[in-house]
Amino acid sequence: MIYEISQKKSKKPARKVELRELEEGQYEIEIDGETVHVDAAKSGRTIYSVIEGGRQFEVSVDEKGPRDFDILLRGRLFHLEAVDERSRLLAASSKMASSGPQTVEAEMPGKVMLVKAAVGDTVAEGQGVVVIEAMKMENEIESPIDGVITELPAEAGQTVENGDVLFVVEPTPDEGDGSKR
Amino acid sequence: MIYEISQKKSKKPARKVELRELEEGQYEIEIDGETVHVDAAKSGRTIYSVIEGGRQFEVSVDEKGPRDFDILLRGRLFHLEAVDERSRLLAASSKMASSGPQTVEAEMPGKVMLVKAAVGDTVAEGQGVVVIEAMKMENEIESPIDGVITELPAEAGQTVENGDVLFVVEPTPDEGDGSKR
Amino acid sequence: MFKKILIANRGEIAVRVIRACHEMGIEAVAIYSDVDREALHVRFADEAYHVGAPPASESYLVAERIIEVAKACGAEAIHPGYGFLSERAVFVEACKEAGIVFIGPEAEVMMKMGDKVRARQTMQAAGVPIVPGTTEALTDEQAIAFSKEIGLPVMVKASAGGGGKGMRLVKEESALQSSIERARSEAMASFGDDTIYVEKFVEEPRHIEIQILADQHGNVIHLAERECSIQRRHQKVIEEAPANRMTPELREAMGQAAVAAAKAVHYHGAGTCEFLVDKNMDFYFLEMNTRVQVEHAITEEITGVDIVKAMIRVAAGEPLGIEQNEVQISGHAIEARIYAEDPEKGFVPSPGELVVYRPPGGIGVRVDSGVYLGAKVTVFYDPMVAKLVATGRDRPEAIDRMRRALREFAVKGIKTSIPFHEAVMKHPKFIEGHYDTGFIEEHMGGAFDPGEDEEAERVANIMAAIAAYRSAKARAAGAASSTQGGGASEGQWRNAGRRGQMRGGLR
Amino acid sequence: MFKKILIANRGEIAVRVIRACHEMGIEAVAIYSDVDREALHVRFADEAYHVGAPPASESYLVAERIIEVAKACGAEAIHPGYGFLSERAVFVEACKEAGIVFIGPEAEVMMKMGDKVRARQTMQAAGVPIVPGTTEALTDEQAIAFSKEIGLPVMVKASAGGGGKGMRLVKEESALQSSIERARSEAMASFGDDTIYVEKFVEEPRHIEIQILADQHGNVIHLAERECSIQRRHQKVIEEAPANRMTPELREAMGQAAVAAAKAVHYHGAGTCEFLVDKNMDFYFLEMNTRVQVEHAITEEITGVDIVKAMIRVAAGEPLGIEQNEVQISGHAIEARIYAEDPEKGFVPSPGELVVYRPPGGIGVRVDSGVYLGAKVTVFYDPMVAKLVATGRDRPEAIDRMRRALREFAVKGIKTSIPFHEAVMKHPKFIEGHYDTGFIEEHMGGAFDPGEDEEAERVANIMAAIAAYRSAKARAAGAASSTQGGGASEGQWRNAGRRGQMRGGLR
Repeated sequence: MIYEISQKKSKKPARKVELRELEEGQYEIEIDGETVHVDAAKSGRTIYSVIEGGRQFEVSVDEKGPRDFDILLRGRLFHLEAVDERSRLLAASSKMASSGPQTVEAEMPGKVMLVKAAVGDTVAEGQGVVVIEAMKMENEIESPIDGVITELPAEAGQTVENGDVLFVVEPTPDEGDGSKR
Repeated sequence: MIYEISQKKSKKPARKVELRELEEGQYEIEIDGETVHVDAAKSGRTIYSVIEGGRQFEVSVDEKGPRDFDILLRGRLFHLEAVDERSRLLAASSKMASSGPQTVEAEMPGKVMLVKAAVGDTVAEGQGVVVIEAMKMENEIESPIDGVITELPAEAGQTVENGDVLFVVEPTPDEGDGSKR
Repeated sequence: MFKKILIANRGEIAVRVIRACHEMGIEAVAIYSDVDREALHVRFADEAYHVGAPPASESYLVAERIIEVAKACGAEAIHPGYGFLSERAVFVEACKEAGIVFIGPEAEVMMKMGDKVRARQTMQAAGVPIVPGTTEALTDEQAIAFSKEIGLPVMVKASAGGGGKGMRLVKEESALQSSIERARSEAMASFGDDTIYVEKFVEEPRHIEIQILADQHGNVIHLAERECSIQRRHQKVIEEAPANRMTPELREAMGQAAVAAAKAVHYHGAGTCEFLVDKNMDFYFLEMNTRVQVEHAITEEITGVDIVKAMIRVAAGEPLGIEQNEVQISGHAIEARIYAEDPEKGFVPSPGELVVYRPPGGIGVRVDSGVYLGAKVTVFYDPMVAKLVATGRDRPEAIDRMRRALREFAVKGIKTSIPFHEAVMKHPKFIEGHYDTGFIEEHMGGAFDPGEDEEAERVANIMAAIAAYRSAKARAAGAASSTQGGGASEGQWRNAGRRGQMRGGLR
Repeated sequence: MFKKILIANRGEIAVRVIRACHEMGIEAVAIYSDVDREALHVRFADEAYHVGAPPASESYLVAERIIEVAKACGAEAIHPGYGFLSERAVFVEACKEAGIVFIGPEAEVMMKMGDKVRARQTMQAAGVPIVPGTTEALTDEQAIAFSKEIGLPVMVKASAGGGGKGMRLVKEESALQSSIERARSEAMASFGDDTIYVEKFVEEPRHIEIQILADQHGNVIHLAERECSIQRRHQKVIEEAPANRMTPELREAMGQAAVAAAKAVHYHGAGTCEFLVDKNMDFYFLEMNTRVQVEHAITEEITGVDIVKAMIRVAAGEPLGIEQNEVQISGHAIEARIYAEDPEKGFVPSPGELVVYRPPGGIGVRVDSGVYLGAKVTVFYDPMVAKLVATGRDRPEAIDRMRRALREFAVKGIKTSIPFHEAVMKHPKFIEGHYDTGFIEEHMGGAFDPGEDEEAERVANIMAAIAAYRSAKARAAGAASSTQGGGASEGQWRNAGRRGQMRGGLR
């Protein structure tokens, strides 16, 4: 899993962190072109004890949202956003298509966990329509535009392959007046 | 709810404690012929703060079993057994009948939560057969003897009245050899 | 000696007084508002009584109810702590009428010292130096004229003020009128009294105060000084004892002035004379606090005298039992007030539940706190979570120890000022020991920047990835178990319940 | 000064050394076994390395691996704490060969003082009084003959012994042979050496020890004494400083003896000379511990000297920097060792997870501990959970404070010796300060009885009813939600999973 980590209110460039879980709490991490082993232990009502290359850090992690984290160590608080690359690509592709009926496809193999709308439903841009699980991660696939669902072949429990159509959404008729919600 | 509290490894007589919950954590207690209000607060990973008649105590309660409690306060550890009167009566009545097929009846109105055996099953003395909920309390009704279930009119979800038959158990044929497990 | 004392307070100071009571074999009675039922001061008490709703005005400030509780439970005395009713002469009177000992000075003495203008007059009469300025209430015109007479800069102050409220530094003549107006309106809003006076502004001012103890038999001693110059918006943040650049001669002179002040008003109990010390080491009386101070602990650390126990003893009529020449100073102590506040956002309060609370321990570390793991910090009261006191053989060791203790202090669930204190303990100007009340403004910025730390940043980045991964995995596991668990309709229902969590899962 | 130190230990003493390192700006390297990954000493360290399986013989005692870690991470010195490798001369040699500083005395000195027989000879030669007895290894016959010569009662002791192992009090001639045999076999099992010697048994013996500090430049000072007479099975349980009934003359004499002993062997580092003091206040050298003691904290409290930091400084070759006449004693300190053990069951260890852990705080209270809420106490290591130290202006205040602190100390998940300590602090003989090493056996029984408390008993009875009610209600609520939640089959499946909980619901 590759994450792009950016620091809020900072001009620093985003940093790429590649993560592979070896076992519970043990990770192989690639950062700044280096591959390191990270042992992140946490039990009960405590904060993380992180050991990396022998260095030990006590780290407090506060989840502010599914990808927003406040991380405190050594008296420094970092407001970080962690976006996984897959999500970023998906988001980018859904942004690209911007007029006419939008067909949303699966970007990688996975399983449909949940279908949150039905054909004929009006949906808003950014509203979740289908939830797909891939690589142990749950991703909510959102409508790229305000509109009405016209096709919805995805079914809960179904396995999807790369490129399978998840749903199609037609722009709302009144979109021309420029006053979206 | 009336409890009889006895102190293990002590010759002191059991003490009767009558309890009525007023609201979460607030109780009206009758003990030693006196009625008092008890405020037993507990949140998170803490121990109880108990206020009774203005007196405040920090009390650690360890549940060793559904009616066995180790209670520590002011440097004194009490090993207490709390038996609710209803259970005591039920236990006594099931003990009284001691030979031949045993009919087990509901001792008070309640609802059958769970049936844990079926007709034809071999059960041991003390094995739970039916679970009944009455007065917010769950009571497991056990077989009074080693034997085989011959009747089992109780059904999950069913409401029972005082005296309704829950199940009948027939003694195991070889009980005559006196070598009960 | 008393058998039972009611503590008319909450938080760390209530806990502090309960500790003193228990060490003396006295039963401690706590009072609590609705939100404090499970507070530490209740948990530590022998008796605890509910006194009202969360706002202090409906609980901890309701004098009649508190006195009623004290009478009903048979408490012979009331310790007011600091804040709340501790400096309200009417409460002292009410206690007296109810036949309950107020642990502090007489109402009359409190009134004399509580009003800043009267206190200055009293002190001047006792020969204690005061900052050049008026000692009487002034009209706007008088205040402006007097300011011009003694020369700017001046401080415009509210007579009834305290805690920085109703106080204005005026550097230019053009700002005089508006500053006076604002000081008056603040004072009216906060204290219901818009009387003001004007003082010469002291340059490179340091806030140094003398702790005194007095019994009812005329014995008065002082326990040396504390330096409280690290202030933010006129609120003390870090204190130390002894003061920097203190000489035995100056300590002797200031101590004698404080003792004289206390004797002048026949004071008994614990009290503090606050002074300004200027760049020439000249000192001026500011005001007297007729109660235990937040920062009393650092004096206890360097003198070995338990100030709260002494307060109780003298209130019971016992003699002090300690002479001035028995007061020995050894070592150096620093206190850091740990607030539930967000140093990044201009120190706004940060209430919440303490999901992690691991105070530091070991050699030379004392923590006075009213919280514990699982406790909730509410918006109703002072946001101070803990007083962290580090004591060493000398000042450098005390600083090293404070730095170590701050590092150990783990809190999660609320934001705290711990990172701010860490930054102060590393600041060259603080380490040097040469600072004045302008320290925070000059050196720590409005907010503050703890500086770069490449290694910490790298680990934070790694942890962000791990946290995001774990979070997504936990959500996936939750979803997996729900689709496994039951039929479609139930799955739907459950997922609906979890929707909040998933929101924004992928945009 | 060193930049990085490895601590070859775990638990509270590892935390203690890390604190000293951090206060000195030195990076601390922790080592840990499988079960200690989340231990406090790891959490506080700058670096941490895994060294093996839970049994100490496979981790904390594997000298080669630990030295390897130290070399690999660039640690310049190793602090051994107490126990484990702290008194193993071979480890000291191995450190030297690896070019790493061992924080403690030379291997040669350790061997000389570590062997009790050699230590006694050395001390005798230096003019330090020793208990009448042999100073050489004895055969059974020699031991019996000598015992008859000096007269019973005698102590039969293992030369390599420590911690009460391989030690026997013999009061009658008939028991001599069997006691010698048992002492030998215990010594062989524990230390791999069955050498024994015999000593006169001292009447009303008190265990008083002198703390010394020595640098590599020939400076040796002592930090006065500690009394460690409260022992259970020859293990110290409560210590205090200064000792009861101590006179300045006796302190001077014992201190000089300890300093002479250290000088005789060119000792450097921290060390402790243990003495027996009899009813006539005559003292006899027992043994020297060539490491930091568990109870060093009480000496730090009354002298203000940080012993662990001093150890590090002198190991780095720095001079002590403190003269004998600068050592001032002020106040009184008591240490209670809080063990994870069940006082009701003859003090058997009580491992488990700390589901509640709220150590006491405030004035005069110091807690040195290696645990935190959520930490697990395992069966692999010493069951000491925390050292609780209370310091007061005088002994009565220290006792009052200890009593108060014990009351505040909340632990749940394991049984602890806290109630035992509370009983000792209330015992008239302890309060009087007139006791000897027989105190626990004579006054506290094998187990102990905290005495009746009607009010506590009443509340316990009420709480038992409330707990039973809440427990049954929680089970009922669980059952209700499951029947509501899904179909019959799922309900069945879920209930099966909860069966363990319900077992015995009604018999």
